[in-house]
Amino acid sequence: MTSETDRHTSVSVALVGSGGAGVLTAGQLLLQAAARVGLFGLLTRCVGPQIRGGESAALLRLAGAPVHCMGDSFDAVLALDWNNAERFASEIPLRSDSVVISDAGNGKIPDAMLAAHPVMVELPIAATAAAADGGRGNMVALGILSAMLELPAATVQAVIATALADKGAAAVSAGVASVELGRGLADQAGLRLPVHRDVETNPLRWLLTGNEAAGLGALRGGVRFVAAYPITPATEILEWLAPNLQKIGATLVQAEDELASINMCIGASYAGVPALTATSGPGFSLMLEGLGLAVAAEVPLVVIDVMRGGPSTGIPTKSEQTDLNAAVYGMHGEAPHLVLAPTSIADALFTTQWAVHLAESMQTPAIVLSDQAIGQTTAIINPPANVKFFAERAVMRLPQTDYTRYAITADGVSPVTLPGTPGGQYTADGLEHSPRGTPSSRGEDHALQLDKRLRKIASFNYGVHWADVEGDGAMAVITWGSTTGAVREAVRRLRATGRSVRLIALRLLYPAQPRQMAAALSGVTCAVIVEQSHSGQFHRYLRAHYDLPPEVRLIARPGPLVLRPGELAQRIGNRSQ
Amino acid sequence: MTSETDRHTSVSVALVGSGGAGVLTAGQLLLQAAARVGLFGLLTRCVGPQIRGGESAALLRLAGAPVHCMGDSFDAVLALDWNNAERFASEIPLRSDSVVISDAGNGKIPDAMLAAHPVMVELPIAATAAAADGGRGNMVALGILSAMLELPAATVQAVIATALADKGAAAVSAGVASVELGRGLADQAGLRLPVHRDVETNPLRWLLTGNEAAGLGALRGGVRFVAAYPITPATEILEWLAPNLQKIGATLVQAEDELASINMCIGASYAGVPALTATSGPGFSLMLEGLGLAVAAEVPLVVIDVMRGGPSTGIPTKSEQTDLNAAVYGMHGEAPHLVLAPTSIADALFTTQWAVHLAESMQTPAIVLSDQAIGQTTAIINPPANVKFFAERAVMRLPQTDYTRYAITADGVSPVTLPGTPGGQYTADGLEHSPRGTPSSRGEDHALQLDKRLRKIASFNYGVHWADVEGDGAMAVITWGSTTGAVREAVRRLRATGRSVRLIALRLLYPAQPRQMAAALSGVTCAVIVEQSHSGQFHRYLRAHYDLPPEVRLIARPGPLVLRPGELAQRIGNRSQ
Amino acid sequence: MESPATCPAAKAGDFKSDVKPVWCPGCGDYHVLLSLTKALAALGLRPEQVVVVSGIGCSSRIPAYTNCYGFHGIHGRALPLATGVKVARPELTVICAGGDGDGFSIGGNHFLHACRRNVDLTYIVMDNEVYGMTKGQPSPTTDPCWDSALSPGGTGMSPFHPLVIALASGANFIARAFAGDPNVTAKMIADAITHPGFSFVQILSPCVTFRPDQKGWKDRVRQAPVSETDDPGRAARRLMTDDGFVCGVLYRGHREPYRHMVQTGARGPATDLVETGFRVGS
Amino acid sequence: MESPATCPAAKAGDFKSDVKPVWCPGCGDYHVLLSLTKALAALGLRPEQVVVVSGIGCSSRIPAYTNCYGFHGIHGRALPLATGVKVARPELTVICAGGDGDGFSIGGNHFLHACRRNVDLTYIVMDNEVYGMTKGQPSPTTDPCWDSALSPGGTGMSPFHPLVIALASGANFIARAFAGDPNVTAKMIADAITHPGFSFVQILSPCVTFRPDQKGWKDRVRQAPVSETDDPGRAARRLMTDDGFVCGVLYRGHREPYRHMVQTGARGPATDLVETGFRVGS
Ligand SMILES: Cc1ncc(C[n+]2csc(CCOP(=O)(O)OP(=O)(O)O)c2C)c(N)n1
Ligand SMILES: Cc1ncc(C[n+]2csc(CCOP(=O)(O)OP(=O)(O)O)c2C)c(N)n1
Ligand code: SF4
Ligand code: SF4
Ligand SMILES: [Mg+2]
Ligand SMILES: [Mg+2]
Repeated sequence: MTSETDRHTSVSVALVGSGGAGVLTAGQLLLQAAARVGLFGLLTRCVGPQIRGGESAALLRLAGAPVHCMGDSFDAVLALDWNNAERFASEIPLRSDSVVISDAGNGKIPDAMLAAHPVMVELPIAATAAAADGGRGNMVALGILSAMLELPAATVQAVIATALADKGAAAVSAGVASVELGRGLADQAGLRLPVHRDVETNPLRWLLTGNEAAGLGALRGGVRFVAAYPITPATEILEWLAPNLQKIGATLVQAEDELASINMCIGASYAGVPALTATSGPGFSLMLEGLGLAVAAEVPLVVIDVMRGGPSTGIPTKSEQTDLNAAVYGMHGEAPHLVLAPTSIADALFTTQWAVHLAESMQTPAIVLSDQAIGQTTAIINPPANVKFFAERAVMRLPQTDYTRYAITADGVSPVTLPGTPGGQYTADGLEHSPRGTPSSRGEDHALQLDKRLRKIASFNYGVHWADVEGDGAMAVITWGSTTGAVREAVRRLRATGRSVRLIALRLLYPAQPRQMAAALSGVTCAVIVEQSHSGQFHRYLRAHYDLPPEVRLIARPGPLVLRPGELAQRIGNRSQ
Repeated sequence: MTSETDRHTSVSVALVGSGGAGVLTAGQLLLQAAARVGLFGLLTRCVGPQIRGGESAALLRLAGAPVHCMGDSFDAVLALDWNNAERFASEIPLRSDSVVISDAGNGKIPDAMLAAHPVMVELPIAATAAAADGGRGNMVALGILSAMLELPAATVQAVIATALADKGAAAVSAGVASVELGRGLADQAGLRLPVHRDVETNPLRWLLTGNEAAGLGALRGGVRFVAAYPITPATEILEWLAPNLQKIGATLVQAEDELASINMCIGASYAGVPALTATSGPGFSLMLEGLGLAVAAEVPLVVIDVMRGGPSTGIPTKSEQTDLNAAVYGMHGEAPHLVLAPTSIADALFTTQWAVHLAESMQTPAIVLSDQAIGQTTAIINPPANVKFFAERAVMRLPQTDYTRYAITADGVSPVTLPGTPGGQYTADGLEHSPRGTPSSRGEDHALQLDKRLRKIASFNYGVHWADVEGDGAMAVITWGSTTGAVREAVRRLRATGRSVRLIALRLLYPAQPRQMAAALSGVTCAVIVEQSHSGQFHRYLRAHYDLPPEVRLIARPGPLVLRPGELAQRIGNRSQ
Repeated sequence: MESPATCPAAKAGDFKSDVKPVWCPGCGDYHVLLSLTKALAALGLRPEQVVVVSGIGCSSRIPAYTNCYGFHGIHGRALPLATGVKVARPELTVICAGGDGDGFSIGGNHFLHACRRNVDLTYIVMDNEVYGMTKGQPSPTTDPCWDSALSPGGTGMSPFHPLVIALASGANFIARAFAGDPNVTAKMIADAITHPGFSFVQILSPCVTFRPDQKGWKDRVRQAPVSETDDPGRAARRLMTDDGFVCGVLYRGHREPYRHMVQTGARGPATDLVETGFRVGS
Repeated sequence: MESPATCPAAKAGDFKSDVKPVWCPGCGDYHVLLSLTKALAALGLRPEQVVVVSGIGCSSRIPAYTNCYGFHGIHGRALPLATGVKVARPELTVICAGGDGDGFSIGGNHFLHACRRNVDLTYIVMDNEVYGMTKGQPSPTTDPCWDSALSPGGTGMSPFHPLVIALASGANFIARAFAGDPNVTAKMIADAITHPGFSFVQILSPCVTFRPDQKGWKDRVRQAPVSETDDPGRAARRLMTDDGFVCGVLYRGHREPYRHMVQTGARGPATDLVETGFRVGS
């Protein structure tokens, strides 16, 4: 049932080949062509540990309406070669009606693929490329797939012209020629895989990765200082930000390590400039001491953790939702702070922007838990709305005498002076302190400051953004982060079969919002918790902080294998009957 | 009611004076004298931020039977001066029949003390000291208190002779003379505060701090390599270990920082030598990345975190139980490991020793959560039993060909080879790996290793040591760490009034032991959770990992103010009626 | 951040706060505080234009004892904090200060990289060859024979050379001073602040409590017998072989300071510029 | 840990494992691997007596490509790991290896302190003046003008001098080699292993993927024109002013190696000795 639904609204194709073969480039061009004709879609890259060479695959899903996750299985796989493809064959599930296109004699097809008994098609890709002047196999493949997908030749040509512009006219015409030959191969073989469109929408689209979306969210939110240390899969946030910050007179400092980057951010933010850093698990671990300082000294900043497989160095190129514990609980002592997570690639923009706003409003660090599946997937989306969240800190511009930096206020937020303001001098401190900021080990001062630091985040009005809540019925699926995409599609499919299921996708993970959750869960008797982890971190977190319905079920799987919508619909649906 | 009970079985006295006055020395000598006559007791030091000078106090509780916490209030306070004493006056609660002894004109008595309307006694301490040749006020004070407590003069003299031995005979006789004069003052004023003894026991006693006990536990457990970086309040573990490791041919390396110390421990342990480090919150935060490596590479080691007030630099000299979250959840990714906590000063020995044994048995890191109240309190205890837990790692001495370092085994523990063993070569790795240890990003390998690393600690038989469980009835008090002392006394007092209350003090905090807990809680309808925190970290942890009784109440207070047994008895008792 | 141009010049005393130091009587750090306030006054700065940033240690307590903006950060991370402040707000005068443990042990990496990055700030290390705050453990500059509880019989490791390391890492101004000469020290700090790029001033500041032997330092310190140099090779050789008691400005370089600073105009919402890249086909 | 004295001598090939490197074709690190195995064979060691420890980076993958005991640790922490191994088991030969990012950026502090501690181990840095594994960001040794996505237009910061820093921090043996000369490099590694205390070998190892310009290195490297020195002052001046392409053993010191090693006899349960201090009155 579920893969049927899937098949009619979207098409999934995989392009496979060893590192140098250029399948990632071809995938990227295919996505661009689809975007130009107003389709929606996703492209994830599947690479091995090698820097160059090694196996790789471009996994695409194209659709007539926005899509937020990869499909259940692939309609077509095109391989330039099969070198080491067995390492990720389990990430490309097939059906018996899937089409596997490859050249004769270009390596051994992985057993996992053959097991599905797909339709095998042999096409002379290499020979065709070799016959053309400057021809390349990946461009032939682009031709085959673009023809199958019924993307207009002119559109593909335009995409190539733009992409290869700086390589010169010869490169462009060679590319175009290869594509034409590829299209011919597809036509000859009668291969067709058109993308169905429900309605015609305004075809204006954006094309970006979650990492780029997060970078833009940071800029829109007002971030003007970034200090960071490169790490997979967060580096693209930094590499997008570096030139763009430069353009607007702001800056990115490449720090010597993550201890430095977090402390540079604290310094810049203390000085009044909204600051951000981005990292992944190992770097995040190194930032925990600094984050505690930001909590204690009440310095706002945003840390984006683009999660990858853990623990330790783990699996740098694969996604997992397992830094939740570290983000919520990782700092020593009582360190209340904010933890947020985007629920989609597009939402990485909104959530990061909101995080900047929240951090600045409450003078506390905010952690944004993105992940590799969001960060390194390229998506075609509708142009994102221009929301108004911007960094607005409670700054005291004309301090009274006896300025009290950590004054006890009703909402817990104490107006801050910025260096340069006469009469506003104070010393920020990670030692416990009196309201004036002088170090104090007195129980009374400690209690006052602990209360205040908790109060400011606990009493804040987060509005409707704490979660995406949709639907009704006695069953609720609770999830977060990149997993939301597949859950959303699963729930949609279940609804299409007449079942009522609620979706609760948390955007604000910490502090907990028990009142809102109670409202969202009212009438719910069974909750299904879905997450990409081994131990069920999210489940334990929910147990600790929320009152859950009498029946709770957990669907958890660690990375790198993603949860697919069909599987989820089935497992959730079984329960809801 | 409760403080009555207290008063009859123990005596609490405080010695107050500014840094140079020597009250900490006098307190230490008083405790030694008490130990020599077979009393039990505790001494905690209360100091300000100053390195030298500044306020200070020695807080003692002496008793005829073992005591595990400070009393409800103080029977006597003796002040050499009152400089800045108001900073910790709230840590020295008084009653109307408490005796406050001080010199005329030696400063302002803190309001918080006067509020109790205690009995005020003026004695010419300074003048008496000045009159004696080489006389010192703190020795006069020692005389006064030792006489009040009815400690034999000869015992006090013997203690002084030992303590001042290396300062020469003149110092000893000056000390003895001052003490005699002080005893005379107490006799003249008719001050008496004898310690009641229930039974005569074998008077063999040990005198040590929790930090020293932990150090000895490490040695008994087999630790032969320590790398660490100094930090309050953990430094004394290191300063005790350094010379004692030297004595037995082992070593302590002072590392450049905590990142280095944890990685040095991993290196030493990988090489086959059981390793340990000790730190406090800020240093612990820096160790989290290294701890994750130890989990992933399966290298055993022990980290003692002597907790202090947090967050950030916090309150270095005061106790708090708020690194629980960081210890249990702080590592990124899925990183199952062990977390233990001693339930008393004496137990710091057992728990550390057991931690070494467990870490080595399961090839995983163990975190021991001690705290300032355990670590820096000196206790008179019964000589500890000699338990047999010793480091015994599953070492493969004659590896087969194709040695598989991370072999999938039934209990999750894979026998390890040590460098030097021919044929056993492998590369330990923090990247996810195949059973052979080769890096792998395959979902199948990840799942196998995640399962294995969890299984080895989840399926281990921890025996009865997971918790101290005592008593019966429908109410259970659940607690951990240094708070256990006060809870234990509160429960004892409640039992003495005929109420039945269970005590569950967890020694193994992670992994959770749901079966054992269910047994311990069988028949319980109400649980009272007691901890020294602001947000109730322990409570949330229990909610996340255990099924608790229908009614749960939380008694939580952050440091530095300790929970006292009388207050606890009352709050728990109210509930149990 | 309006600066009252009409204010009378601030005096050294105006740079002191009313917070009572936790330092032991006789600690060298009192003199460093005095020297710093003198230097700031001599430069005609106002307290609110100056930010004093530190880590953790006795010496690192210094920010709150000034009347400037201050940040008492975490152990070893003073330099990144200070870097963030200066890069974000280049118009401020930024002083980073702390101990030998904070700066050369746990903070050693930031020291290397701050020298190399050459951001225009001044780093003062109050070197007492010991961890004062944690009650007397050896630091990277401690004599190998110094006996202590943590290193019975001494560490056996020769102390390393912070000034040579500063030079090799690219510091633009390198000086050594003695806390006991507050006027000379004040002059040197003022010089360091004025010199563009990263300036490093090692101040020998005795710990009277855990290193009472350091009272003898006053008899060993002396001004450099030769004149200043801007030749790294010559400076390296000289610093590598001195006995650690030669005071003065020992190197003054000409490297260009770090240039990627936040511009004052960067603040408002101005992102249209950067979004076009995402629009398909445009 | 019985070592089969009767085994035939191991050859370079015996030190290679069957794990296929992830390195790009043409990467300099292949040559470093070759040099290392040659050096170990030349010294007559057996694979099981050697531990190769690393951090994270392309270069840091090297342990698993040898047939020795290995530890592929976390980014920047290879030296503390190696220190732990050697101090715990002094009879083992310990090689620490990694990249310029791993060793000089995030690991800079451990580099300083490993030099100073002078534990008898050998540290090999495969310097390609770039972060290879994360796809091309500048490292501490990168040229200030090198353009990259993260530092558009270059960092503007002058590269620092790892060899001078090693010297100032107390390293006992300092050499520079070029990956393209495996025989010379092997000899230098063997020399470094043999020399007591901490030995540091910088190997210029081109990254053909992100720094294709480094293919030109082979024309710039040359052997040191003057002879070895054990004078730190002279060495400092020479290293401070060289162009980074002078190869050879550039300093050979005589400092006593770290001495607080774990004794083989320390293992059994033997704590009675240390418990007496707690017994009251005895
Ligand atoms: C991460 C961390 N590790 C350790 C400590 C404990 N600590 C506080 S100050 C200090 C050393 C201070 O020495 P130094 O910087 O020389 O300052 P001094 O007290 O001598 O002026 C240490 C180890 C800490 N606060 N944080
Ligand atoms: C704590 C942490 N931060 C960042 C990274 C990401 N990272 C992996 S390797 C590397 C740099 C490697 O550069 P280098 O040491 O020069 O090695 P190369 O790849 O050039 O041989 C970085 C930044 C990480 N793994 N861990
Ligand atoms: S301990 Fe030493 S450094 Fe610290 S305040 Fe006292 S004299 Fe100064
Ligand atoms: S990226 Fe560079 S350093 Fe890494 S393997 Fe390729 S050539 Fe070698
Ligand atoms: Mg110091
Ligand atoms: Mg490199």
